[in-house]
Amino acid sequence: MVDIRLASEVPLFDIVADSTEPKHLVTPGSLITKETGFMRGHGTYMQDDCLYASVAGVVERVNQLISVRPLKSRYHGEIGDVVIGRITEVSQKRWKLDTNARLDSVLLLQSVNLPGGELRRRSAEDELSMRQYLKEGDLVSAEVQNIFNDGALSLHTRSMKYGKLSQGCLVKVSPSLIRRQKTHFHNLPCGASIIMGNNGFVWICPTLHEDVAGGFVQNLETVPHADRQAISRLRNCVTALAQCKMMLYDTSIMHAYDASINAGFEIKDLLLPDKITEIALMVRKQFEMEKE
Amino acid sequence: MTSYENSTNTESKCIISTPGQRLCLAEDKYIGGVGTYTRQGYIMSCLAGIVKITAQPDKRILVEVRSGKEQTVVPSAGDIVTARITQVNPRWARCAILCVKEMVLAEPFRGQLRKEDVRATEKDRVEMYKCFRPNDIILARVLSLGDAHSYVLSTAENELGVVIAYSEEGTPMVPVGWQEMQCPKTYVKEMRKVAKVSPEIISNENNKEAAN
Amino acid sequence: MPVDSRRLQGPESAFSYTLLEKKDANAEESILSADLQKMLIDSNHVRKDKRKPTDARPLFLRTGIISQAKGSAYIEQGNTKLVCGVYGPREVQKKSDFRLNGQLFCEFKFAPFSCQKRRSHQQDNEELVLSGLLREALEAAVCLHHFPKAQVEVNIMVIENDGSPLAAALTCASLALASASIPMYDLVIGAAVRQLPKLLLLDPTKDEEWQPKLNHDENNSNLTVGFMPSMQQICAYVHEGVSNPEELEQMLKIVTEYCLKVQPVVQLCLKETVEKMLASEGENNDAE
Amino acid sequence: MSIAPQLLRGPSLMAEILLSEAEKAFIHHGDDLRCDGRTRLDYRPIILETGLVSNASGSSRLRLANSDVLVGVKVELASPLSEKPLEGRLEFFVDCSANATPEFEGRGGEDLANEICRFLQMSYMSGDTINLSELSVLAGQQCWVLYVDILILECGGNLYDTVSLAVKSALYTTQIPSIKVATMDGDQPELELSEDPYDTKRLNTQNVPCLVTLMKIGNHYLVDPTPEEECCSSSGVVVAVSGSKKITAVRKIGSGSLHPESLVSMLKTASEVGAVVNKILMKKLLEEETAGKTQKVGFMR
Repeated sequence: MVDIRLASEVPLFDIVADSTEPKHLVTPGSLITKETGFMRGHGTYMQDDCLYASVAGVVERVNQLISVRPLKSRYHGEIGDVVIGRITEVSQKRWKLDTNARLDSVLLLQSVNLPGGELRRRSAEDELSMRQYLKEGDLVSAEVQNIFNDGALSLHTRSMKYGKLSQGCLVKVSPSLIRRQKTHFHNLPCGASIIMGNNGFVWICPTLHEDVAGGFVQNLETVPHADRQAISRLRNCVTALAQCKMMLYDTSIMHAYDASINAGFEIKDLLLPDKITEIALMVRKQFEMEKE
Repeated sequence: MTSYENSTNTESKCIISTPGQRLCLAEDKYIGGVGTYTRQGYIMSCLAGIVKITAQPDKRILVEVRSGKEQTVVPSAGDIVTARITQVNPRWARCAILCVKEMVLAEPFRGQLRKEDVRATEKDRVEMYKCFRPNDIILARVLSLGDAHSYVLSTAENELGVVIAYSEEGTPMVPVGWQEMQCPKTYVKEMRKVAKVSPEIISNENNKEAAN
Repeated sequence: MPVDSRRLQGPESAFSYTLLEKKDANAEESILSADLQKMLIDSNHVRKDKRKPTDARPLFLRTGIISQAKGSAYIEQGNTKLVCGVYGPREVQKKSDFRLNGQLFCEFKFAPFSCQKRRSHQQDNEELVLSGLLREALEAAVCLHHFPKAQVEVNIMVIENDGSPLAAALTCASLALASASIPMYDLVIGAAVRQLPKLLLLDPTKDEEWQPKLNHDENNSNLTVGFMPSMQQICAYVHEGVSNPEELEQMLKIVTEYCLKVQPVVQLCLKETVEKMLASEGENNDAE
Repeated sequence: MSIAPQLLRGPSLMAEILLSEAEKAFIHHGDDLRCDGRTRLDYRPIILETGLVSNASGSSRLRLANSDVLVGVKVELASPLSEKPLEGRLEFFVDCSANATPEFEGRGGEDLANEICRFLQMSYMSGDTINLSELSVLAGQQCWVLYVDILILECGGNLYDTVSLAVKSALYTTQIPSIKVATMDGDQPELELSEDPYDTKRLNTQNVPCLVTLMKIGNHYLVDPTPEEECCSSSGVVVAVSGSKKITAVRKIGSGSLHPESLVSMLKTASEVGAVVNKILMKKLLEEETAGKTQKVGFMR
């Protein structure tokens, strides 16, 4: 019922993470290069023809473009990313969303498919009844359509797979832990679906069926107990991996899920610090075995 | 009507209810109106006031509770409100909502009238300064609750718009068309989005002015 | 603590002369509960003010005490006297406080002369907490969705405090709200009870109220409840002192039974209010 | 018109978060299986460390999921209150710093801090919890005042419980110096501090109460609510439970209401849970004490 442990008994989470040090770590103000001919990317500044870092992070080079990827940052959107956002404000012709980015993201009324099909003409009534479709607190999955000049993201949900999210559980992790993949929507074999938002918002819900997604309807019926168990276990696996700074994608999550079942852990056990490290170690071992 | 609890003065024609008092079963026959709510299959009173029972055209019975005092009103979507313009700029006008329907508010609520909601046709050609001036009294419809600042209003109907306006000289002007008003003293014409007011509304407005 | 320069502040070292009163202070600090019980009640189970343990003090209610307010009420429960004024619904001024639902704003204030010790003009910690309790209790009863974006203000001023002020405030506030025709799901009736080791005293006076004292050998406590009689729901519950859950159950029962007895009284008062209003309206109409 | 009153209200307890209707429904329907796999009466894991602040007479840091609380107790001499000449006293102060959540910035956290503070005071007041006469040095003239300063480092829900556990741990480790009253010439008493810095006494904290928050969700109630669960609930109770399973203070929280029966059952559950929490906490504190000087973990993690 209650588990109290002393700080000295709690293992360090970072023992699990990959111990190989990244190659080119810099801190703000450190010199990256004196050579000219490079292009200045994010996280850098130019002074006296030398390139310096302006954030702490890893230096990345794409052709002539040098940028520093910060160790910890808010979500830095790219066009085409799948994101999950929460509506924070309904204003004229647009919704504002929290997507863990620096600025509130925007979902324009014209970037959503309103019920009634593509050809439906948007009228003034739609503008006034925006709250009926999406209101404050609602979660949506969406794609980054555009990036405004100030860096704010403009989203769209004009595809059947995007739209309002129904029952389930949201986990927030650092965006850098989400591995970019072909698809971020997974129907997992354990009986639940997971949407890995590039912005670090992970949505776990009962298995999605292709035909129902994309609308504005929320299913408020009780989720069966078995589905709930799968969702809770997945949730705890995701938080466990995230705490140990392990990359998150369908395979790593499923490994963690299977490992936790094989080890005979109850769902709530996965909240305990020692079990978290244990799971993370098991997942790493699994990957190492697969490599060989 | 079957059950009244603690209703002692049935002899004096009117029945007085108090908040939380059970009025009747919430059956198909009865509809709960103003001042009531439904809980556990009963229509309950949420005000202290007189129970009013009216037969509806469809033979159902409407149960309402009317308090002696003026009702507790706040503007809600769809209501016609009377407002005073406080500020005008090219995109919108700010106003203070003074009355909701027939009821005078004790304290004003803030409202906003956007340029595109001023009239129903030729929305693009609206010029705010030619429609409203500060201190004009307008009739408007509440479109939505709006945001934290203000209610969103609209005058995009013939019957809505400026009803009382004063000329630069300070006399109340008379409408001379749906876009103009004229000062009876100086004969100067000023531009307004004039409401087409039917006579009974005018008398109402006058009463209100007198009350204020 | 900010000091209000417009008000006359007493010297900091000033204290109530009542502290100098010769009393068996030392004895009182560590008395056994049996003795305590003897102090509050005689051998025939009669309290100092001639009440039986389960008797409440006489209750007096009146509405329309403040003509400017939307609604108001006055309550007298023995020597505990307080006024409540209700204003609004009015617009919420601060943007940060914006909420789509209606809101309640409650202020609970003791008049400086209301207690044995002089109270400050500024709201002190206790008053802030009482305000919060009052708000949370009334929010459960008021139909907040009837006035979106707006707030209703409920101000309580305690004129004289002779025990159970929160209980009286709850009854008074719900009466004032109802007389202001603010829609409510139900009335709220407040009541308090004092627990002595073997006895429960309903509606305690200041002397009977539980005070944090030392070394009580047995359970002793004070309970204040806000009860919505028709809905059978508790919207305020504050307990101080030591009790077992079983004892708390017993106390709750006594208190809710008392609330059910008070309900018709409050209803009657409201009915009279409405009748009076109707009568005056009739007169106005005749005059026209 | 026919909406249940409970569904219309948001939380008023602490930093508000937004949830969609469906998420709320998901939490509501949890059948003794909460989103993180716990049953209704499970706490999240708690991590505890005492004695981190060298300048304080007693200190502790307690982490319950994302709620992080640091408590320092300072012992000072003062004159007793005129109403209670034979007792020392405890003074609580809660600081909801803006570090915990941006909403606490400015005066934002003040109300919450006030509420917690007042409730702690309430639950410590009765004679059953802590013997304040132990803190008297010289009747009517000098006594010990324990300033209990509570710093909320991070706010992740269930603050009442977290704070109370941290306060109890800090009080457990608090060392009160031995002081002797030497009478000089018969009239002016003089206080003499013991020369040995290890000559200290400790308070008996066996009966010091733990707070148990029970939030009502649907027809059930649960302990240790997450912020999401707090958001779904309109009412609950905070119950102070002493080591001897007795209830020393109760408050209803939230803007909803409770049926008398469910309230009584909540109080009974709270007293059971509180007793277990108290027991485990005391066991752990004793364990840490007997383990002697281990490496302090501190804040470097």
